[in-house]
Amino acid sequence: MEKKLPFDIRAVRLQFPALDQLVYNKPFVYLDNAATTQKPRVVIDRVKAWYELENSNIHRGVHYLSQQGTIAFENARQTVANFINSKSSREIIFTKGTTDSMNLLASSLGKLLVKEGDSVLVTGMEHHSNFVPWQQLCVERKANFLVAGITENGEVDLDHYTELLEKKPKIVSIAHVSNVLGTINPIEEMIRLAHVYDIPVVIDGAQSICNQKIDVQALDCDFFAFSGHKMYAPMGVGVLFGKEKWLDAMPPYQFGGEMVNQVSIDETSFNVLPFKFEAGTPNVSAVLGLESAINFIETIGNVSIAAYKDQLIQYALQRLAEVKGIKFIGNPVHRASVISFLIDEIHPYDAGMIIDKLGIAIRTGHHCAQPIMERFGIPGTMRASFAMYNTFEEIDIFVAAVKKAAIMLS
Amino acid sequence: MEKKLPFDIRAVRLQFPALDQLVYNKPFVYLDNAATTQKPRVVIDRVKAWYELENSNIHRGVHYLSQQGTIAFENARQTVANFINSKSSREIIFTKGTTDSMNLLASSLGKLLVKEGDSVLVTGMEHHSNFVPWQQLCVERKANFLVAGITENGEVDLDHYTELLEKKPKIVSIAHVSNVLGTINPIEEMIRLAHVYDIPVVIDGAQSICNQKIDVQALDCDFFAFSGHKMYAPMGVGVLFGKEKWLDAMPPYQFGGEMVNQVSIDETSFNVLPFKFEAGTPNVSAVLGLESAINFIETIGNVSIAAYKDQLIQYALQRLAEVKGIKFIGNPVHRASVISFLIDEIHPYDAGMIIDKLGIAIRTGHHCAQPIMERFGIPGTMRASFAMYNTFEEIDIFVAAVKKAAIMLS
Amino acid sequence: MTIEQTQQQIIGEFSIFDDWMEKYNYLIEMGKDCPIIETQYKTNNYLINGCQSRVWLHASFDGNIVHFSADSDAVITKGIVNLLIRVFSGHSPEEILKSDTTFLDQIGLKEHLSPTRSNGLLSMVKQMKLYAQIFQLKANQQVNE
Amino acid sequence: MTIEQTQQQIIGEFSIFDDWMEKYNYLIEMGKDCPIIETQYKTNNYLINGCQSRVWLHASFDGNIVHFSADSDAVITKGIVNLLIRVFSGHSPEEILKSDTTFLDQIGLKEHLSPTRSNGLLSMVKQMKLYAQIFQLKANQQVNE
Ligand SMILES: Cc1ncc(COP(=O)(O)O)c(C=O)c1O
Ligand SMILES: Cc1ncc(COP(=O)(O)O)c(C=O)c1O
Repeated sequence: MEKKLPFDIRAVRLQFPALDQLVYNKPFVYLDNAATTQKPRVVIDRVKAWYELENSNIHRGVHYLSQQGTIAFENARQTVANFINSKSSREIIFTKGTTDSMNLLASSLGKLLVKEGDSVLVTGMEHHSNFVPWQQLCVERKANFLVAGITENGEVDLDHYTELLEKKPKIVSIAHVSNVLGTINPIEEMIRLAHVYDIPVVIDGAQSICNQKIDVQALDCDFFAFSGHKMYAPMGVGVLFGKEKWLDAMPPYQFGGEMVNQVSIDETSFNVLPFKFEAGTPNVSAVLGLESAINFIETIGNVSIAAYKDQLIQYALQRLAEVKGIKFIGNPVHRASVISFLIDEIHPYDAGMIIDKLGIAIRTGHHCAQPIMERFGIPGTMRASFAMYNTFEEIDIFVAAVKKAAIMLS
Repeated sequence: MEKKLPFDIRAVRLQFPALDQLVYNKPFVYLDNAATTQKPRVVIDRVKAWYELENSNIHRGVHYLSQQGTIAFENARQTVANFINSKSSREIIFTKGTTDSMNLLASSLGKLLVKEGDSVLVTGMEHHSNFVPWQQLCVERKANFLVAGITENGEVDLDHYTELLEKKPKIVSIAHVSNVLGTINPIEEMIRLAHVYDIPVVIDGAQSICNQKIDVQALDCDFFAFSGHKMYAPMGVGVLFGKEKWLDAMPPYQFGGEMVNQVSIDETSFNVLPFKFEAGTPNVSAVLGLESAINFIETIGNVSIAAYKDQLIQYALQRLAEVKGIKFIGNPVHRASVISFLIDEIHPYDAGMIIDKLGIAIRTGHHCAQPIMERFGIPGTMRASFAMYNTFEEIDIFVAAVKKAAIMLS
Repeated sequence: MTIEQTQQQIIGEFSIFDDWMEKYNYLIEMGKDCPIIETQYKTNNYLINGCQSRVWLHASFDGNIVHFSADSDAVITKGIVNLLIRVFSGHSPEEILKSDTTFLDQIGLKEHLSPTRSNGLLSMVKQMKLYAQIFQLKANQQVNE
Repeated sequence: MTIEQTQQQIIGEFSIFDDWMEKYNYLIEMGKDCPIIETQYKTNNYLINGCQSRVWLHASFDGNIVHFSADSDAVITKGIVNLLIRVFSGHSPEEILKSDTTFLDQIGLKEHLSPTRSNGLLSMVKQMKLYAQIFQLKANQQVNE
């Protein structure tokens, strides 16, 4: 298996301590990257260094560590702003993760825009985190929950989407990349179509953030949400980008701590952006880890990573096609590093257990996206998903395991 | 300065790497523990080990690391349940922190109980995180926001509290320990009084959790919230304990991920406790770090730590009393490890800057508790707060610094 | 055969396997073989929802003996379902209530009964015990009447 | 004296201090000395809210020259306020707009102008520039009329 590689994979792998272990006495193969990625040494060290030397509660503290921590935290915010090319770090809100970001929006943007009889539009391939918050908002407000259909190939039915836009929903919220099908949605086009009616568009970028360069100004999306832990950063931090005009108009989501300006028994006024949306002691260690992850990604290069992952995906698709009875769920024209499949009548849980015993981590089940399971009339899928550190050899091991499971189970 | 110490302080200090550094070329003295505590080696190592070997997304994964991670995570939940003596780990919800816990309650318990014309009762010494969420809930619902008065000594005016209870508020939410005054509120009594009217009581335990042994069954509180980072654990994790009957009755707060059971376009059903309240990928590393912190605390012993901290407080009060013009804000009979004070007309920010330059971290300002500042007619205080690793020598250094600042500024 | 004896028998059967593959092959065979529930009971009423695989369980009681039948959509799960039925079905509520599932530990399948698996098996065992309890109550009531 | 000259003068004054204590003592002296705002302007209208200390700022313009006066409730902050007034007050809008505050770096007080300090000083500097801009606009309009 020799291919021209855009960077030194072996060197990159060495940066990820978790990859270098045996599972059931077999070399560990990690293909559950859409669930969470492993962390490079620099990220782990950054978190450690914070707790060993720098730890303090930031903002409002006059003492040295608190000042230094505040500066580091706000620098990290700027790093995130640059990473996705947002105009200002005021547009960057730190949250717990994508789910937290989406709930913030459903609550706060929902309060601002959605009234009885209005509607909200999502697609049929959303992760529950970008589906249920909007659905429940609609239930609460007696609004209509519109769901754009999905084609047999696993792409958004753009005709249906356009049709639903004519109902002038107050908010559109769509996944950039499906965590089940791997589909890269044509969000530039979808945003443009929604903006014809001046509808704000929320992008769930959980799966796209480490698959391609994101430029929120070029996309012209109104909001963009992602999780640190899916882009080589620590758990417990996510980002919500929002255009300043929206964030300014929106009411706060949670109350307490830094987000407060003046409090008296009778009334309370709130802080400016971005603090208005950050209640409570922030997870500084995770934010600094996220900054390290961004630097790590940028050192290798977004474009190189995307190119390499594309090679992996093409190779995996080609090798998996050898498996008798395999059926890919979703055959999108543009696919990011996720492949879902089934083999004949084999239950994905059965196959998953056997593949696990061979030291390989894939995910089985509905991947928190039951509507798309319903769409395809299946209980779940097997899903392999790739990161910058995966190799062609690992795909070979994985395909051999799939074949073995298929034989055992049929 | 020789006192009989309940444990080996020098040995304990060695466990905290952040304490062993110079700030402005002076030995670092950390007295900002009410804002956040430093972390012992075992906690830092636990987080590191997670990312180096164990990292994966838990729940629902069939593969080895995901299974092991899930077991570790649920064991940690049981550790927390035991730590505060709750009946079942189903009553333990992991949140981002106390602020997140309080916002969850104000939203979810608020939806369940508070209607137009109802009322909610807090005290005048609450942190904004246990004040503003309830205040804003009342604004939204057109409910009455009742605030129990504070005496000149900095204790809750129990007569006023009892009087307000007669208005039958739907919820009572009170701090166990004031983060400004250090007051330990008589919450057993306050809970008992509220329960006469069957009113559920929420306890903000952010400042008490590492000051004394908490037994939620003995207290009979309905909810108890705290933050990991204030009890030697990592940032980014908090706990909300709730009696099962309440948590069962309450609607979910955030939607998505593990908290969902079945989703279709038309409706969604939710998972059982505790998962119902945990949307999105949890911060596993911080939860495991919290477990390590609990084990660390229990090895030294809650009672020993409390006894030692009480010695520190008594010594600090006695030494500070030497400072000419000093005025303690709050003179509660029962005080946890927090002291707030002012010196004559000196602005706390001025003093704080000078004390900082001497390598000592204290906090100045309103400590996110403006209502109590208003009560005492002051813009802010200087606040020193103590942890198990502080020493009598540090208090001497601190008092010398306060004296120096007082001289420079008067 | 008592519950204990059946368990020992199963432990014996599994003792000849050298590795997990042989064990799983055996489970798969057992899972494939048997239609162990009547179709009329393979409905939502009898469904135990695991997130990963689903289990249907039906129980009947003739006054002395409990009969279980069950099924699963995943074949390895069904293999274990089959073992559980073989062990517990055909015994009195008392016997069922005082026995446990440690035989699964001994044959190295304990992990499948972990609460983290969400394959329906743990809930199935709980449900079987619950049935036994209800039937015991019923039987006692009849005796007392 | 030009703005640049005043800044150089202040740098000279501070160059004789050996350590932060002497510097702070000097700031404290400067902070104590001067009643630098008329009480009629020490109201919420002129308040710049820092979370830690508060600053009041008033500006007037005689067509050529901007006059600033200011105060703070914290004495060290007030010392720095005093420096800023000494530097910027009494100059034309043009001069104020093209100058900067790097002299504070050079005397080792840069940190006080950090956005993390929330002492009102950074906002004060911004506000002074804003006044200068507005006055410049006014002056230009009058010329054009
Ligand atoms: C597309 C998509 N959206 C949202 C989420 C939720 O992310 P998190 O669990 O980090 O909140 C995920 C993660 O599984 C995802 O893949
Ligand atoms: C009494 C009290 N309640 C709530 C909080 C808020 O905690 P967190 O910032 O961890 O959410 C604090 C912390 O400052 C506190 O002292």
